[in-house]
Amino acid sequence: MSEKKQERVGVYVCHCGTNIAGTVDVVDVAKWAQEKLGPQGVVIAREYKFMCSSLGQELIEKDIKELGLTRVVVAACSPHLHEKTFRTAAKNAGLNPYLVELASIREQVSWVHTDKAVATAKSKAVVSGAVSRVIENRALDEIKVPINPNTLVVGGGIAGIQSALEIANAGFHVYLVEREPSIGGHMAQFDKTFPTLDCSACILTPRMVEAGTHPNITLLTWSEVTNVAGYVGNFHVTIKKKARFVNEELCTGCGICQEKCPKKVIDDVYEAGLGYRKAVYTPFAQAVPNFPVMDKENCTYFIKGTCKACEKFCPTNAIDFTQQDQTLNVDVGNIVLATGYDLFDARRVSNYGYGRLPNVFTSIEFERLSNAAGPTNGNIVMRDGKTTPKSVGIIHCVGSRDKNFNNYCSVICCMQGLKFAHLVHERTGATVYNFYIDMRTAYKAYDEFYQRVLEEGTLFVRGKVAEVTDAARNEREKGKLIIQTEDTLAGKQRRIPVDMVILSSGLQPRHDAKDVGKLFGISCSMDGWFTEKHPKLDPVATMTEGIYIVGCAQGPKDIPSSVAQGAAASARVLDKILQKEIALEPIKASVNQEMCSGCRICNGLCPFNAIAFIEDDKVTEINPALCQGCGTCVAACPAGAISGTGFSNEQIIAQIDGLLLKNLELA
Amino acid sequence: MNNDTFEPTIIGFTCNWCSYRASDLAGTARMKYAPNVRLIRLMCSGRLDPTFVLRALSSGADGVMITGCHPGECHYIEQNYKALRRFLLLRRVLKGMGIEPERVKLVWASAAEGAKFAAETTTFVEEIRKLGPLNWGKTDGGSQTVDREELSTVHRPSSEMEAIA
Amino acid sequence: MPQMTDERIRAGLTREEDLSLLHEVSMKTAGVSHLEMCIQCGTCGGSCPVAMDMEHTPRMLFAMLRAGMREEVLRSNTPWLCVSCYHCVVRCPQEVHIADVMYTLKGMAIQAKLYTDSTAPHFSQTFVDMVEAYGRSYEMGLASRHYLRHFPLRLPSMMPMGLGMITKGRMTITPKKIKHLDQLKSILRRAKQLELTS
Amino acid sequence: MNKYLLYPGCSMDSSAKAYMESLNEILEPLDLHLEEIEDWNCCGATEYLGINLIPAYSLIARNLALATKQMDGTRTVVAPCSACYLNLAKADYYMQERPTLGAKVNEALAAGGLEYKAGTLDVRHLIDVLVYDVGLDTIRSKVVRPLSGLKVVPYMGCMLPRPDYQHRWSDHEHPTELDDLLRALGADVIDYPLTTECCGGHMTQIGPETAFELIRRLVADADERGAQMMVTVCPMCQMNIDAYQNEANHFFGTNYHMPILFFTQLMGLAFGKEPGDLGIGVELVSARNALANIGVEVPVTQEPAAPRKKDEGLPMPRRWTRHEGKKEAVK
Repeated sequence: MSEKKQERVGVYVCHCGTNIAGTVDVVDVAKWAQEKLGPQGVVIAREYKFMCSSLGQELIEKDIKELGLTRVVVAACSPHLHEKTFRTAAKNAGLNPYLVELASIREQVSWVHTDKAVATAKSKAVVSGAVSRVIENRALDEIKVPINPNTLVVGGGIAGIQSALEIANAGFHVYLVEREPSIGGHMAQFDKTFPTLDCSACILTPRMVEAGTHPNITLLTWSEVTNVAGYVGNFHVTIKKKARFVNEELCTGCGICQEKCPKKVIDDVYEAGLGYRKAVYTPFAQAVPNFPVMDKENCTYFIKGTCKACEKFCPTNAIDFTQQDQTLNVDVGNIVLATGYDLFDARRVSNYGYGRLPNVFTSIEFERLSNAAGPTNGNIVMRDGKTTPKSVGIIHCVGSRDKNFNNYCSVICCMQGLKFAHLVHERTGATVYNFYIDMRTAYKAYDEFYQRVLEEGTLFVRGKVAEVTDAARNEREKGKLIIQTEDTLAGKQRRIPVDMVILSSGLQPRHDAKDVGKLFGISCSMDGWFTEKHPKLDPVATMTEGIYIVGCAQGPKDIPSSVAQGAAASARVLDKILQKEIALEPIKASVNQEMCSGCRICNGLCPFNAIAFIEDDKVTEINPALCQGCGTCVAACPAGAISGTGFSNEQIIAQIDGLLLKNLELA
Repeated sequence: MNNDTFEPTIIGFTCNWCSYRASDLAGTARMKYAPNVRLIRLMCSGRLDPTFVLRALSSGADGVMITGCHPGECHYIEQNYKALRRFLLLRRVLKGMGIEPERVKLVWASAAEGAKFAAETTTFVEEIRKLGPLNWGKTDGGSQTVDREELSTVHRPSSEMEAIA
Repeated sequence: MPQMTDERIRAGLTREEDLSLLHEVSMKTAGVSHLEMCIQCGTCGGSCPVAMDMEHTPRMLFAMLRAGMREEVLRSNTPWLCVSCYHCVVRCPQEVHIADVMYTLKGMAIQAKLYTDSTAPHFSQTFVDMVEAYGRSYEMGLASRHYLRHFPLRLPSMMPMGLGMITKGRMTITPKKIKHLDQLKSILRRAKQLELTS
Repeated sequence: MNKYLLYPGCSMDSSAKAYMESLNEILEPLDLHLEEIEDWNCCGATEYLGINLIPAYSLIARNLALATKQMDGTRTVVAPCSACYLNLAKADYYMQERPTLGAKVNEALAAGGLEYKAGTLDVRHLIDVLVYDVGLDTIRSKVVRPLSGLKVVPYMGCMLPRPDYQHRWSDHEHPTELDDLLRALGADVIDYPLTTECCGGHMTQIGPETAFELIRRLVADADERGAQMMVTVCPMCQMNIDAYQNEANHFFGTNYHMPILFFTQLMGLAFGKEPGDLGIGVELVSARNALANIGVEVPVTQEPAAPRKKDEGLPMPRRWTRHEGKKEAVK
C-alpha cells in the first residue's frame, strides 16, 4: 500500500433515528474510525441523524468538494436500500459513484443484536472492512444499452391478457405466449366470480377477443418458451410452437372436425376431469384463437394409422397431419411472466376421501358442475350425474395453512367457499355447511358477501375438518358422507352427515415453476412462488432486470389483484421502453491476456457462454455483453488472469483484513 | 481456555441474491442471532476463491461461513454447485493442514430464509465455540505490533486477553 | 423451517417469559413439541376417537395451557383418555406433537397428584413396576392386581375370558425375566436421577 | 441376504403367541432370517412414557443399544408388534430431533455400559419388510392354497402408519400395504375405511366403556361390509378385538361374532401350512366357521380382474398414493 497514492476517505455513520443509534454507539464508531483508521486514509468521520436525508447527502457532497475526498464509506442500512442514493450523491459532487461503499450496520448489526457494547464493536469492524475495501475500489463507468421496444408476455390468463393489452394499447408490440390451445386461463373455467357474482365468461371473453385481434399482439398459443438469452433490453427468446395439425391460415373455426372426430377423451384440463372432449378440439366454445388442436396422444390416426375423419370432413382442407413443431426466435426488451398456478391435488389429503369417496368434489370440479356450459349444464348434482344433493359441506383450507402440505394461506378459498355456498343454496336449496379455521374476507365488498351468505342461512362451523368418511356409526349416518370435526366454538366434536362435500382446494405454484424460474433467471420462494424484488415496494419486478411477475405466479391472489398486477407490470415495462436505453451495473469479468496461460479451466464454467477461447492466440476472452458478473471464473483462474470489476480479489482480501482489524497492524 | 467464555470471530461470505438478502430479512424482522459473524457480500457463492477462506483464517478468523442459494436456485443458474465443489475440496485441504474442517461451513439460504440464516449463524457460532480459538498465523511472532489493548475493547475481549497473557 | 424451542429462545426468536406453563410443557416433551404453534383449528378434537368422553378437547387443553390454567389442565381427564392413535398428530397442520404432549401432561399430573380418577395412573404405575421388576411385562400379574383394585365387579364377567387366555396358553402364570436385570436397573436408576435434574 | 434383527416384544410369547408361531412357519419359505436381540426388555408400551420421560426412553434405547452389538451385516431391526415398532422408532427419531434427550438417554445407558447413537439402526415393522423387501411377487409365488372366497377386512391399526417418522407407508389414513398383501394371498379384500382407527389401546384396562365403543365401531363396520374376519398386524389390536368382543357385545346388547387373525396366520394358510401349527384355534372368537369358507379343496383359481364397469355418472379422479413406484399398482 505504501507505494500507492494515499486515498482520502470520508466515513459517515448514520443514526437512522434510533434504529441504529439505539443499539450502536454511533458517536463512538465515528470517533474510532477517525482515530484508528486515520492511517488508512480516513480524513473525516462524521455521524448524522439520517444520512439518506437531503441534508445528509449534502454533507457528503460538501466534504467531497471541500476536503477532496476520493473515497466514501457510509455506515448505514443495507446496500440494497440506499446504495443508489449515496452513489448518486457522490456523482453529484463529481466523484465516481463506484468509489462509495455502504457498510450495513442496521440489518446486519443494530436490528439483530441487543448488547450495545458488542454491537458497537461489530460496527467498528464492519466500518473497518468497508474502509479497507473502498480504497481498493476503482472508478467504473455504467454500461448503457438500448432497449428493444418489444415485450414478451408468458401466460394468457387474465393477468397476462391484461398486461399484454396495456402495452399493446400504448403502441408497442407484444408476443403473448400460452401453453394451452386457448388463452383465458383458470378464469375461463369459472361460472361466477366473487363477490359481485358476475358471469366469468361475460367479463373475460371481450378481453380475450381484444387480445386475439389486437394489431400489436402476436398471439402464440399451444406454444412454450424453451430458451432465454441476453439481458434487460436485449433478450433473445426461443419459442416452440407445437404442431396443431391444423393449418391456421385455412381453418375457419367451424368446428366440424370436432363434431366428426370419433375419439372421446376425458378432459383433465378444462373440464377438470368431469367432462369429455374429442381428440381434435378447442377447449371451449369461446376459445381464442378458435382453431382446434389435435391431441396426438389420443388421435386414432396417430395411434393406428387410420381414421382421418376430421380431414375428410374439413371444408377448407385445414387438417395437416404432417405439421411439425416450429421454433421461433424473437427479440424483446422486457418479459412479463404470468404463468399462474396449479390447483392443490386434494387426493393428498386422504382423510378427506377425494378420489375414494365419489361424492367428494374439488373446487374446480364444482366450478364446472355449476357452469352452464359445463358437463351437467350447470346442474349441481352428485357423481351419479342425476341426484341433487340435499345437504352439502364445504371445507375450507384444503392443503393450505397446513405444514403437511402448503404452509401459506391460499387467499381465495374463503371467498370461493362462500361463493359455492351461495350457488348451492340458490340452485338446489340444499342445507349448506361451511367449515373454516378463520374466515378471511378482507378487501372491498368481500365481508358484505359473507353477510349475505349468512343471511341466506348457510351454517358455519369453526373447525378444520378432521375427516370425511362413509363409515356410519348409526342409522342417521347410513349412506351419507359424514364430516367429522370439532366445532371449536361449541367445544364439541360433531359428526355431520351430508350428501356432497366440496373441498375448497388451495393454490400452489406451477409444478414446473422452478424450471421456468431457471429459464428466465429468477428465483422462487421457499413455497415455490416467484420472488419479487421487494415484497411491498416492488411487487412486480424481480431481482433480474427486465423480468416482471404478475398474477398467481407471484403468489396466490384473486382476479382483481391479478389484473392490477398485470397493469402494474405494464407500466414498468413502458417506463423502460420509453427510456430507450438502460444503464447496466458494470460488474463484469475480464481477462488479462498477457497473464492467461490458455489452460481453459474457466471455459466450461460460464453458464451464459460469455467465455470464448481464441484458438489463434491460445488465450481466453470474455464477452462483456454476455457476462453477468457472477465471478465464478475469477475465482477459478489459476493464473489470476481474470479480474472482476466491483468485486476484485484486492477488494475482497482488503475487506477480510479490515473486518478482522488486521489493517490496524499495518499502521 | 474456557470455551464458554470464548467469543469466536467468524467471516461470512454471502451471495448478493439470496443469503445477503436473507440476512437483510433477518434484520427487517428483528430476529436476534449471535453477533460473531461479519459478512462479506459477493455477487455469487461461485465467486468464492478458496484463498479468501485461507486468508480469513490466517488473519484471525476462527471460522468461515459460506452461504449461497439452494442447489437449483442459483441466480447464475448453477454456479453454487461450483461453490459446493470448492467447499468440499477446501475442507480436505484444511484437514491436510491440520485445521479442523468443521471451521468452514456451507449453508444454503434463500432470500426468504431470514429465520434459517439467523438460526444457522447461531448454531455455527456454537460449533466454533466448542472447537475453541484457531490462533492460526498469530502465534509465530511476526507482526506483534498490534495495539492489543485497543483490540481487547473492540475485538474478542476474552480470547485476545488470554492469548496475550 | 421448524426450529427447536430452545434454539428459538437462544436466538431470541421466542422469549422465555412469554411461554411459562406452555413452555414448561413444551420443554418436558420428547422431541420438538411445536406446542406454541397451535392455531386452535380443532383438527385434534375433530380427529379424536374418544373425544366424546373427554372433559376438554385437546385444542381446549392447549388454550388452557396458554392461559396458564395449570390446575384445570392437570385435573382434566383428557390426557388419560388419549389412546395414542396419532390421528391428530399426522393431521395437525402445525405439526404439534399432540400425543407426546399428552404423555407429558400425565407425568405432570402424577407428580402434582392432580388427577381425579386414579385408575389410569395406577395402571401405568403397576405396568411399570412389573417391567422394572422383571424387564418384561407380566400380563397375569398386571391383570390380577389391576382388576382387583379398580374393577372388582368386572372380574366375574372377565373370568371366562381370563380362563380362556390361560387354557389357550395365551397368558402365563409366572413372569418372564430378562438375564441382565441388574444392568437394566442401573440404567433406569441413572435415568431417574437425570429426570430430576432436567 | 434376508437377515434381520428381531425385537419380538412381550406379547409374542404370551397373548400373541399365535403371531409368533405363524411367523416362524413362514420364515423358511420366504428365506427370511430373523436373529432375536439378546436379552431384550419390554418397550414400556404406552404406559412408561406417561410417567417418566428419561427412564421411558432409556428403557426403549437399551434394546437399540443391544441390537447394535448384533449388527453383523444388517442394520434393520424388525418388530412384529406395532406398539413396540413405534416405541423403538420414536426413541431413535427423538434422540436425533432433540439432542439433549439423546445425550441424557446415553448418559443413563452408560450406567449399564451401553451406548446408542441415534440413526444407527433402521427400525421397521414386519409387514413393511414383507411387502417392500421380500415383495409381493415372491409372496404370491409361494401361495399354494389361495384364500379366494375368504372375505376379509384388513385392519392396520393406528400405531403402524402413524406418525411414520421415516415415511415408510403409502398413506397415514388409508395405507394399502395390508390390502395388497392379502390380495396377493388370493383373499377377497373388502375396502375398510376404519383400517387405521384405534382398537381402544389400553382403554380396555382403564376405561372399558370407552374401549367397548371403539371395538363396536370396528366390528360393526366390518360386519356391515360383509367381512368374515378381520386381519391384523398388531398384538394389541388382536387382543382387544378378540378378547373383549364378548364383553363389548354384552355391554351394547349386540351379538357380533367377528374373528380376528394375524396376517401371518393367513400367509401360513395360503402357503399350505397346517392350521394347528399357525396358532389357529387359540383365538377366543373362533375363526373356524370363517375358515370353513376356504376348505382345502378350494380350487386354485385366480379370479380374473373384473373389467372396469362403464360408469354412467361423472368420471372419478385417479386414486393417489404417496410412493407409487415402490408398490404394486393400485386399482
